[in-house]
Amino acid sequence: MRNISILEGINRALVDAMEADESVLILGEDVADPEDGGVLGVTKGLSTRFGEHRVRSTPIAEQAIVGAAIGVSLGGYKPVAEIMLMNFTTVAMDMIVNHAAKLRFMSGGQTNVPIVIRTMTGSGFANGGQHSDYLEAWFAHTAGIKVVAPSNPSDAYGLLRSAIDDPDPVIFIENLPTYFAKGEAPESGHRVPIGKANIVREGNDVTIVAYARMVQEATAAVEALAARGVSAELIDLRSIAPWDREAVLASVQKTGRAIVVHEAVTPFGTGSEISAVIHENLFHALKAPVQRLGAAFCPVPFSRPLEAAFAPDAAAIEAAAASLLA
Amino acid sequence: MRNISILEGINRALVDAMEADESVLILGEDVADPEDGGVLGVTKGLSTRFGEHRVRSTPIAEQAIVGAAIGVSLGGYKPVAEIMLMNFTTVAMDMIVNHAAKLRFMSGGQTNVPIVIRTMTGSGFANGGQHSDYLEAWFAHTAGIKVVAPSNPSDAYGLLRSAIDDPDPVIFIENLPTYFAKGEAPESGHRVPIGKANIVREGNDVTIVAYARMVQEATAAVEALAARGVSAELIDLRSIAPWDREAVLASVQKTGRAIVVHEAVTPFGTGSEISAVIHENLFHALKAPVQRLGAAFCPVPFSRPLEAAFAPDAAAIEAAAASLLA
Amino acid sequence: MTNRTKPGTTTLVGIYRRMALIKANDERSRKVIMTGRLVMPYYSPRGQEVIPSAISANLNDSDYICTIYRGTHDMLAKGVPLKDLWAELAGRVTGTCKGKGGPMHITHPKSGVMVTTGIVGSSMPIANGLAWSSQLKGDGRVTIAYFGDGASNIGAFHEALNLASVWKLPVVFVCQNNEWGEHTAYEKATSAARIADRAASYSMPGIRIDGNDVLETYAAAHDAIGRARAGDGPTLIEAMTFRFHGHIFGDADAYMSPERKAAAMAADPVPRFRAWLIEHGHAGEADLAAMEAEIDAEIDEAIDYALASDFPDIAELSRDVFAVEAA
Amino acid sequence: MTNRTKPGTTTLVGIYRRMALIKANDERSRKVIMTGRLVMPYYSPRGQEVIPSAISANLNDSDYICTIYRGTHDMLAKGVPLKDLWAELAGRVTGTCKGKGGPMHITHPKSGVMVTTGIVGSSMPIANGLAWSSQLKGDGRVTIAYFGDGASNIGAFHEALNLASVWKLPVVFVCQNNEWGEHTAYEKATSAARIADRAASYSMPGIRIDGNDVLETYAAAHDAIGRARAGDGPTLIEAMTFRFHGHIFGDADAYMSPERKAAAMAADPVPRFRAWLIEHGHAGEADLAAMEAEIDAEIDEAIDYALASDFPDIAELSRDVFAVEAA
Ligand SMILES: Cc1ncc(C[n+]2csc(CCOP(=O)(O)OP(=O)(O)O)c2C)c(N)n1
Ligand SMILES: Cc1ncc(C[n+]2csc(CCOP(=O)(O)OP(=O)(O)O)c2C)c(N)n1
Ligand SMILES: [Mg+2]
Ligand SMILES: [Mg+2]
Repeated sequence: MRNISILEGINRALVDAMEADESVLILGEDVADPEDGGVLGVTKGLSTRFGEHRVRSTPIAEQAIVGAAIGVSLGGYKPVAEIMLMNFTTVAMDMIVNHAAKLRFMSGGQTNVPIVIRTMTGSGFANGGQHSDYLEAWFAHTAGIKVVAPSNPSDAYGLLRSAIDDPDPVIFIENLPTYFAKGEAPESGHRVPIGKANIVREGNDVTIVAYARMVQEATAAVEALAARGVSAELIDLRSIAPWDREAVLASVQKTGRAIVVHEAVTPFGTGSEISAVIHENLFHALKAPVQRLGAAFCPVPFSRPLEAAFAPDAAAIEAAAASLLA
Repeated sequence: MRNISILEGINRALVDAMEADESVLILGEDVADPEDGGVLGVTKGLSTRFGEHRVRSTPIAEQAIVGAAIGVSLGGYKPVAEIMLMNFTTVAMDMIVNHAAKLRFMSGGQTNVPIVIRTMTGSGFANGGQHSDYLEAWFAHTAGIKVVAPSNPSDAYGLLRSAIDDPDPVIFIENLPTYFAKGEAPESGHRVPIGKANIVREGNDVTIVAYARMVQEATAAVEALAARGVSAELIDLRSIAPWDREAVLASVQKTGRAIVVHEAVTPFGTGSEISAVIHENLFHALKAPVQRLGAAFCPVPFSRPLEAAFAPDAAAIEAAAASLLA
Repeated sequence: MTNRTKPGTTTLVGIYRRMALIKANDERSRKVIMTGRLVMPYYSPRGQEVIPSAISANLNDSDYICTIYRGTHDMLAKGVPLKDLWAELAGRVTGTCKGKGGPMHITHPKSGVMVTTGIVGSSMPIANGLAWSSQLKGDGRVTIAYFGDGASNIGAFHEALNLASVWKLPVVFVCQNNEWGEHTAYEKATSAARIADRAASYSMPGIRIDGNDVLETYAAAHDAIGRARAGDGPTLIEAMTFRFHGHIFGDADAYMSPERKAAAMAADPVPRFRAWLIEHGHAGEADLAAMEAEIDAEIDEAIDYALASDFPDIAELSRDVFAVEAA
Repeated sequence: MTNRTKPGTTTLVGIYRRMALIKANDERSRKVIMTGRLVMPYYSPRGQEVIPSAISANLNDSDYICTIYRGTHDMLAKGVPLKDLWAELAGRVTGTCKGKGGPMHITHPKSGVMVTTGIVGSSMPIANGLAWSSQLKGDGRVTIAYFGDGASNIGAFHEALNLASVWKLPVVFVCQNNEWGEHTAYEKATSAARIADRAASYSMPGIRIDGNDVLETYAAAHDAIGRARAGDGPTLIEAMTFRFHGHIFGDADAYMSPERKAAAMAADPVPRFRAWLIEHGHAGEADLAAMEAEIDAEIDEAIDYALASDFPDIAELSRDVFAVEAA
């Protein structure tokens, strides 16, 4: 099967979803073709193919974007709203958290908000403190919203199709530095169920839980560990809310050791939740405390050596695993 | 010493801080006396005493409020901005998270943002889904910002004075249902250091970590447990970011058991962080896994019986402790 | 006023019925809270009856509204049934939202009440989306976004009006200018002399009307709704009115000038329009008295129904969070 | 233009020096990135030189500015030293922000550059606060908030202009209308024919000027800054200009009409003003050539200095997060 990039996987998922269902819409800054189909071309070709009534470029106004997505979904559509970078969700938090996440509950189930919010982030491109944050823990802490973060083209395709199918709001997190990472192309129509992790590699000594770009770092770490005779099991979480407790707990039951890796800062991050749940459920099976590996507790720095040291990398993951097994 | 309410404690802290330091300012919706000193009168008397140039009512525009606070602090002042309810921080997240929290770091230490954001929340007043959320975990997950949540008048006074003294931004969380709860009046000038917990009650069998209104519920639970012969240690965290690891770890080292209680929803809440850190540090000392007690994973419901069942109460805390000791 | 925008007797009496219902319902609400029969935050719309009553006379059931915490009048005028409404206020499972939303979040799609929000400014961006759905479907529906004068200073207002104009959406933005945002007077918060003037920022028609005048409000709504239905885009209507009571039940209004308030109450639009109807031969005193008695009875019945209904089961906490209940 | 607002030779030449510096610095920036000597996101201000150059001629060192990711021109015009700037762009410890902020977050209080932001719209609410501090102190300082045309559609713009007007703050809002917000054309995003017209929503003077015309820009800034200093409140200036290059370095501009772009570049304001200065006897060709050579040398020196400087220590990750470094 031919290889495609994550960016292409996303583009195809949008094309196929729009083709399959007339109610699927796209809105966001620069998303239509007169605007180049997005600053990085993720939505390229869509407005030409499906019309600018279904693929609409918007003003720079994230509250208006998410509000329009919510409203049009109440009117029966399935909009995919793009918030260019995850840090820009900060100007739309009211719409996302107080409205999109809550309308189903507050209406007693009468209305629902089947929207997808695609957003992108990640350190490594020298974009500095206001363009690179991972904020998934905020949304995961919000009842009524789902959060996914694929690490390869096929999952990107399959999770986005599932997110669009989903009757509830989903935050779909893309990673800038791996947009052009290649991988196996999915079959058209492929779905990755939300809430289902992927066991990337089986192993017996330690479980490594990661998602998004950290899966690449963890993969390298797992290979290095294998060379050292350590058999690590790598779980690509893919969905953060809800996350696949069964898969993680089954793995740690087997290995007795776990490391959770993410690019967000460590304190109060998703690693804390996963660590707490593992400890609660496998108190006696654990051979060592769960380790959390997240970014340094600071804003994302600009300077190259600082940025390089900011998020966990393969070496840090390998070292953490080695220390757990020591 | 005479008793005062939490609301009075806050009011006094503001009066004393403004009296002591001309650079202390107040801004927010309805905060000045022509507007009644706030809808609940928390800032009553201040504009009359210190002038409307120092105590300014604002338009309903939380981005403008926090932005003005940031800017005036860059100009050398120490503003205390009121965001009436914690859910309304959602319209000002950019200003709080991308700017207030980051300017010191991004400027390489040249500028700092010594602001306090006072905000109020809490279930129990039938305010429904958009007025009662505890969102402290979001801010605690943000490098560059501190978070405190007092549970009594003296701590409210002392923490607010410390927050105003602090050279960095502090979110000061008030609780609506306990505004009129009485307690010992602090001495004028009293400070509660940020990051320092309060051991409300010493005990040997189990550690209960709580903050804000949950301290009242936990206090009742501790009394009920004492009646059953269980000696519980109650820690009022007071500061959530940074939180007092030393105090919590020392206590759990002694008791071997811990429960963390908060009113925010459990998943990805502050309880997860505290649980993870306890497990990491006291893996061998723990007799049972740390228990997390938070609100039901849903928006705050309106209907009285639902709202009553939403957040943890004394009975739930007591039951959790009993189950840990079983 | 052109003939086209002059309502006939049935319409006028229908508007009055809405107004009388809102007024009676408000009076009962305050009494029910005062006597402790119900506990809820209550934002009285008393004094603002004309606006949604005259607007709704131009709307179909299938048209949408998005309103705010204060919007009981907007909901009743749009047709939310009293029983469902009261059961929600009482937090009962028979309520519009099974008791889970409460007064600030009444939702009743059958009567077109799609969103009620407690966040200042947030009705507008969502209204745009509903209007966009109508534009896509070509279903001819119009969406009304209700909001207050204070809300015209928040970012969402600006973003929403700009988008609505650029996309030419079938939405009408109705600012109920009651001169106060909580305890803060209009002038202290709002830099525009008239909110209607802000429409120019969006190349959108903007009109300030006497929102306590039925004919003027009806005509402005008729024009704006007609424009929206015809595909000619959004309108901003600033309807001047006055809030008779405190911001929220329990607020003693110390910040208001007693004279101004007394004058506004003396000009109460409800009895005024009632008298006008009789004077102009649209209705007789006896007809209206009978209508009012009927309304009172309906409210009684609704409250009884509400208070006799069950509370929702605690299991409701985990329902409606997502489509599929978490295990 | 009154005599009062007509700049003299020194001022005019000073404005040109700023413009020439910005242009040369931009050209070097693009070359340095192209040749791989530096890696950074770069938002070229080429074509927009006049605006901050003419404005800064009306400012003191102690006046404040808040600017945006594109604002290298605003910073240079306000006086950020080249070495400190380049060292920051290179991520070195000798940079304005020890390399921690980078191009989008240049801060240099000594020259009044208080905030540089990457979030559209956010320069304005913070500028208000700085202006409030001046109002409180009575220090006569003025704050300039720079932003783009696209930013005039976001909520923060609206909230900030309203507050500034209600509080009569000494702030000037300068919209650099370069006709594009990223890849989106002005008309597709903005419902007002002129952004300056939006000032009416805030009872604030609003003026659209040719931002590529030095004398017009100088005069408008002079008036607005004078009003602010005198305590007469804020002004909105919409300065028309054009962005010569893509939104960000690497953007090929496919969305732009090549003719429009060619026309704008043909009307390059920098050589145009240079010729005007000579023509009107304010400077000789040789003087300006010498000045330009001097600028080139300064830039060379700054780049060399930057690239020879050390990177910050990894320990910087835990510094400047809070006043006191966490253990
Ligand atoms: C974003 C936000 N900020 C503050 C509040 C608190 N609040 C509730 S109502 C209100 C006043 C709104 O005034 P206006 O828009 O004039 O509407 P009115 O209440 O007069 O109908 C305020 C400040 C809120 N609900 N949301
Ligand atoms: C809140 C927010 N949304 C989106 C972006 C992405 N973005 C960066 S620059 C830009 C265009 C801004 O256009 P304009 O205000 O006209 O300024 P210009 O770049 O033309 O100088 C956009 C959309 C952002 N930085 N912040
Ligand atoms: Mg009002
Ligand atoms: Mg622009």
